[in-house]
Amino acid sequence: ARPLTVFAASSLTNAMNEVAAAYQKESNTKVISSYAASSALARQIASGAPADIYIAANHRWMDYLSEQRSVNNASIKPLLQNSLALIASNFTGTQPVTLKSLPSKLNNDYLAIADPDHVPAGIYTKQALQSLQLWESLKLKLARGQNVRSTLLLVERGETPYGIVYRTDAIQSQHSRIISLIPESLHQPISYPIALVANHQPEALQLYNFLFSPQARAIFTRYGFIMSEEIKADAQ
Amino acid sequence: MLTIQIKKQLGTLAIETDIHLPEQGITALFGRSGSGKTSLINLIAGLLTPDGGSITIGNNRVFDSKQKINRPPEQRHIGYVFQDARLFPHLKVITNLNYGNKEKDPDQFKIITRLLGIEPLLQRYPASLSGGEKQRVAIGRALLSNPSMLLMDEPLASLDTPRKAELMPYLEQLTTEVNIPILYVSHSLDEILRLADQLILIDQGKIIANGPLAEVWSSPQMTPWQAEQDASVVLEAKLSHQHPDYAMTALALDNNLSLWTTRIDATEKTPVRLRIYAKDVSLVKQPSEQSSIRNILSMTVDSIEYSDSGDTCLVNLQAGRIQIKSSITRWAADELGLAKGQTIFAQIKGMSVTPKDRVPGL
Amino acid sequence: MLTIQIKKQLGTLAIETDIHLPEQGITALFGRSGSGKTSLINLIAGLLTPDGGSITIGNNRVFDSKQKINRPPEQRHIGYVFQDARLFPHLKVITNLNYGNKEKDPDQFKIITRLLGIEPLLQRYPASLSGGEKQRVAIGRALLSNPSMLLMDEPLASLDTPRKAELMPYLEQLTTEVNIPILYVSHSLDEILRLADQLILIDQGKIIANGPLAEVWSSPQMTPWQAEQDASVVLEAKLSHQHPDYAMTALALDNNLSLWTTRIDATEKTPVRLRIYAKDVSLVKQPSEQSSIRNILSMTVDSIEYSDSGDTCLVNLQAGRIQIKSSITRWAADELGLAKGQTIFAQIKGMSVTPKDRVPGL
Amino acid sequence: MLSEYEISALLLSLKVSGIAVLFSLPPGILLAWVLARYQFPGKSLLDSLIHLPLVLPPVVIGYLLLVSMGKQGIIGSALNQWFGWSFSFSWRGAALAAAIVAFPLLVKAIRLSLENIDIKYEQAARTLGANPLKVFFTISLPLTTPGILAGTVLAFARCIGEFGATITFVSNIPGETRTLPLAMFSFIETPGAEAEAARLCIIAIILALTSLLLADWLSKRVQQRFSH
Amino acid sequence: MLSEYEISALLLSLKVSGIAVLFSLPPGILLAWVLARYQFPGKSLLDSLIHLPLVLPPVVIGYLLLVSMGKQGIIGSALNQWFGWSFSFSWRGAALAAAIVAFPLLVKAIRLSLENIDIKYEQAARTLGANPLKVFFTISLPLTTPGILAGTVLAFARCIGEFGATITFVSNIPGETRTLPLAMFSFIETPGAEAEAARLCIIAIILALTSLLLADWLSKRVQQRFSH
Ligand SMILES: Nc1ncnc2c1ncn2[C@@H]1O[C@H](COP(=O)(O)OP(=O)(O)OP(=O)(O)O)[C@@H](O)[C@H]1O
Ligand SMILES: Nc1ncnc2c1ncn2[C@@H]1O[C@H](COP(=O)(O)OP(=O)(O)OP(=O)(O)O)[C@@H](O)[C@H]1O
Ligand code: MOO
Ligand SMILES: [Mg+2]
Ligand SMILES: [Mg+2]
Repeated sequence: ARPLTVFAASSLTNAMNEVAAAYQKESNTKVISSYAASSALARQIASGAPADIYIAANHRWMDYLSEQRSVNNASIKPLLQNSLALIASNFTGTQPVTLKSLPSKLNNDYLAIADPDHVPAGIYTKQALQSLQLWESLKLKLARGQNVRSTLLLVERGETPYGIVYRTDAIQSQHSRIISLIPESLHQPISYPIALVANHQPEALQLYNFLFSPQARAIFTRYGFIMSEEIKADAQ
Repeated sequence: MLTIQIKKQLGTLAIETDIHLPEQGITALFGRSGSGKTSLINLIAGLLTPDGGSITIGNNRVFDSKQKINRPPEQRHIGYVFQDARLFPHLKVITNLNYGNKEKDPDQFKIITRLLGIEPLLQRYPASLSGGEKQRVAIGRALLSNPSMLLMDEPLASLDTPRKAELMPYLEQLTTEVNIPILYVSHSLDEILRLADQLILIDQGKIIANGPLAEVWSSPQMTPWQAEQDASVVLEAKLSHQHPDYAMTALALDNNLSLWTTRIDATEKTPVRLRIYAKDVSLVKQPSEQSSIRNILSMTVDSIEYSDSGDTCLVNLQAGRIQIKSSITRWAADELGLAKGQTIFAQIKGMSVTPKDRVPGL
Repeated sequence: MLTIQIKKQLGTLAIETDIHLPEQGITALFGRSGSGKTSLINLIAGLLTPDGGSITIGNNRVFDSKQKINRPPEQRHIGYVFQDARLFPHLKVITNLNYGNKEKDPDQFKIITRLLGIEPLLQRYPASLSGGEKQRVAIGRALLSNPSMLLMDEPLASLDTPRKAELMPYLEQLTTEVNIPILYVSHSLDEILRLADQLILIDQGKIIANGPLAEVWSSPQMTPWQAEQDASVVLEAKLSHQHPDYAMTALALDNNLSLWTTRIDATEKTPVRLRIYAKDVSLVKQPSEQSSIRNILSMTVDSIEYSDSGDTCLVNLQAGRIQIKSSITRWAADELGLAKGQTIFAQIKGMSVTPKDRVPGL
Repeated sequence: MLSEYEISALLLSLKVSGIAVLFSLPPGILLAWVLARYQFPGKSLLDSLIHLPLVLPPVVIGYLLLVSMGKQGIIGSALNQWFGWSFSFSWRGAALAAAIVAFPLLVKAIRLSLENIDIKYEQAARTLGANPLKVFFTISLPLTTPGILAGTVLAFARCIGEFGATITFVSNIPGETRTLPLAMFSFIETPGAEAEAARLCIIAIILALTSLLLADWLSKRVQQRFSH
Repeated sequence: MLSEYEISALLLSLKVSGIAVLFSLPPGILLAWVLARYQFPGKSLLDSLIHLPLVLPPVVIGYLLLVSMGKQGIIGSALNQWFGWSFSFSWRGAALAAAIVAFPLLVKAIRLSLENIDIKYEQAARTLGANPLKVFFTISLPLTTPGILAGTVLAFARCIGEFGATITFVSNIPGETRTLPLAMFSFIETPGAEAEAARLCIIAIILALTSLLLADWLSKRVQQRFSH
């Protein structure tokens, strides 16, 4: 049979690689992962891709697949959560900024965010800015990245002094620094839903469960993700 | 029979022909530069499509605008030697030669390459050949494709004199050996005279004269082509007998007149063609007793044409149905007191003779 | 003075020359197809680079391998008429003509286009021109660039006879009018004889003869080129006087011998060149009293060369330092009982004459 | 020197690009010839169609491929039913995507060469009894060799660099569809993996460079033959 | 008929692609000429460099552009200091990205044409006293017109389709850098927005098609002139 295949949003690349390696070691089952935009992966699964597990970066594409009955509806669960961070480029001076003072600090510069039209991170960013009544004043000063990585890159290269990206990416960035985390109350929860693909191999269930195990959790946490159960636990 | 009955407009030039050619022998196509010679043979070869009309080669109707027949070039079995050689640059000479050669007769290949002096070139690529070398290979290539008709567009123009002289007899033989008609474009009257049986004169796309060479040669349409110094007559004769001691042959003209020429190896009665230049004919009232000139004919002065400048004149002489011309100075004409009807001796110093045994029509 | 002292290896052909040409007049370059004529003029024009040696045009050293001089073609002021016309396909004829024309003298333009018969073509594009039309435009283009030397690679090969005859006198004039040397590649001995002052014979890349035309003409290197029927002598003479009544001119040869020719419009003492074909010379023991032949010279038989077949012979005749040849049949020779030392009358029926007043060297 | 991961991506890129170009050549040459030599109604349309993959962003091409050639696609399902061919999520799909993206370059280069061959050679061949097919194979095709080589390298290089259409059509599956650019993408997506991405970048460059030099050398050899 | 959003993207695409091709032409023709006519050490290297943008995935090119031509990039900061030029987040940056991606196509098409022009015309021009520069402008360049047109369309089409390098280098700013492909991408990434994406797709196709037909027509006119 073909190896177990995980289709995962590309922002999960290194965390997922490590988790897969750990699982492989433990269960002696080969796991391969395909990383691409959640949208591309969803369309591929809809057209019959040989995937067993799908991890999306937001609910829109998971909903799309569940409508198409391409995933096992019962298996849809939030796996991870993330939060947003305001970051500054290492090229930017160290004068104090906050989200609220951003519009006045930008002058002729842009604020890098993921594209609010379709990239999940961008959609959450937009919600947060709207909650803070900053959207209208910043709308025309946005450099929209095609994904979180290219948004981060704009900040790292000093093209924009500031940017808003996932905390997970911000933590690992060598060329930018986190100014502040954006309160999760300002936007819908950022969750990465997981599902078993409709025609998954039987062994996939085991991997699915492993992804929720403490061993996997340790890895995900190391990369800055928050396990969904923790959040729920915290809330309780 | 080869019938070419076509129209074609090319820019400002309108080509319009209605000609029939014998299915044997060489037909020369002659005309000014730009008169449409190349265009005409392109039409025959199928490289240009006529606007209307028909072309028939033997029994093979290759083009007919009414019946919507238009055979592609490769089905016309026409060999074409182009004005530019058009050797395939990526193929060696030997491969070029064999491109259209389906039978691959090694003897024929040897004969043709030797004759054209291209044996040492076989392994070379066309780019390194000189202009003349290229043209020789192109002639060989067309010959080796065993065509049922050959079109040649000034094939000798880029050859040097010895090669030309060498190739000539082969081209002459060509029609006797292979029974195919050749349409031969040339600017050289000498070449035409040696090779052609038929002559087509083309001017501005129209055929202005067409027929056996001797006929067209003496037609008024030909006059502009013959410079005064090249004025000549073409006569048809038959081989009469050989000289017992010397390598000379007597030729019988129409009316018991006879001329000596250097020996022709042919049987009696073989038809031959003579060209006698007016400048080779001198006139005397009384022939010398001992002269190196073998041919001295008693003739009657028919007319005297003075040149435009009036310094020289062309004397038309007659003996029975035979006419020749003599070109002399006015001074000599005055001294001889030439007048129409006068009898005088014509000394013919030289002539060119071509055996015409192959020509059925003449 | 034009000095060409170069070496160049081209495939198997090694070109090696060491020649000096006068800086005026026409020099013909003559040799077999593939002997390296085109390559040699390409070397002079700067389109090929010699392996070593030097080329000097006038005072202008355009190439010197030791001094590392190698002027690009555009700085050599050399006009080049190519074997293929090489008209620029995207430019109209008129623009082609003016491409190298810096002075834009409208008179010169008119004269040259009229002469070449290309006035009606000015607004056309080269692709629609016939082979001859193209070549005429190419000649015009080179002339209009006012070069200080002209290279012509078989420029007349694709022209028809009337155009050739029309162009000839102009090319003849060219050297008197513009004071530039012309190097002229041709396969036609007639052309060379009419045009050239100097003759270079090239064989397999080597210059085998080089010098004034008359000299090279009678050199043994020339023999293979002159078919028996074309055997001729070239004589230098001076204009003696004009005939009072007829348009005839007397020419004085070296030793009081004199010949009549059709009138030449030139002053006394003008040097002229004569070509007398052996086939135009007939021999008589006693001249006719009244003959159309104007030139009858008493000469001595110097030697008799029988042809390979033995059917004809070439009689070398002498009168003082003047030598002429007569080609007659063996039969006639036997009848005349020709022997060395015998006195006989040579009747010269025709000759070609070129005024040579422009040639300093001759 | 190269990691297993790199070797696998390199070999896959070679296979995918090689097969893509190889299979594009016959239809590419044919189309180039038809476009260069014949006039027919709809010629401009055909020409435009061939250029399409150039105009559309590769991601769109990948999407269209997924829709049409995927398992559920109109063409894809037919091909699968009739011939048992499947492009879905296999290196064959990657080759298809690469071939489609590179096709306009291939055709254009060959067509340009063909248009510059003087038809006088083709005419001469026909008078020697060769039908258009023989003329094509013995005259036009060999004379176009430099153009075909140029087109091949151009297309090969484009195939090596193809990313958007591939990842959208056949996903990013290690060993099957993860070619050099997709591997590069995976590293770029990983913070701090710039060095690994750069290594892959250099491998791709060397690969393309080698093929370029090879084609150059071949082309020179061919042209030298024409002129000796 | 077209929404404001579509018109803005269309006009921007036209501007960006037009400027990109226009500015690429002079260096492209020059490089093609040098590569076609001269032999020099490092020629293969130069040739390879020109091909590079073809081999690398556009996203990587965008990344490299950002590193070198961005505000803090080595070249970018110098240009900004000395000339006040800035490519960051402006349509100029989009044009630069498009130009670089399309450059190899432009050069290759022109070079192929130049290589097929018989040097005998250039030789003839030189014997008529024209220096290499005059020869280039009066003979080689006009004779290459069909090739230049072909290269221009090819490059223009490629520019119209350019996505990865643009979005990485200058991001996706409406009215400034959101060209047709970037607009298209947003829709494709949104579930259920396929129809909008298709509309943009068709606009891009029509744009490229029009330029193609225009070039075809121009090319025919030029070649007709040569043969009348
Ligand atoms: N496609 C065309 N469009 C316009 N005019 C043309 C075209 N093809 C040929 N011509 C014209 O037709 C005439 C005949 O050309 P052609 O080549 O047949 O002449 P030719 O008799 O072979 O001349 P030459 O002896 O110089 O080779 C020329 O004046 C030429 O300009
Ligand atoms: N690049 C080359 N490589 C090898 N051989 C060459 C090259 N160029 C010319 N040759 C050879 O040099 C010889 C001379 O060629 P060239 O064109 O100079 O002759 P030509 O005297 O002009 O002949 P023609 O009278 O036929 O035009 C030919 O045999 C040709 O094959
Ligand atoms: O990993 Mo994503 O789908 O580009 O946010
Ligand atoms: Mg012609
Ligand atoms: Mg030559």
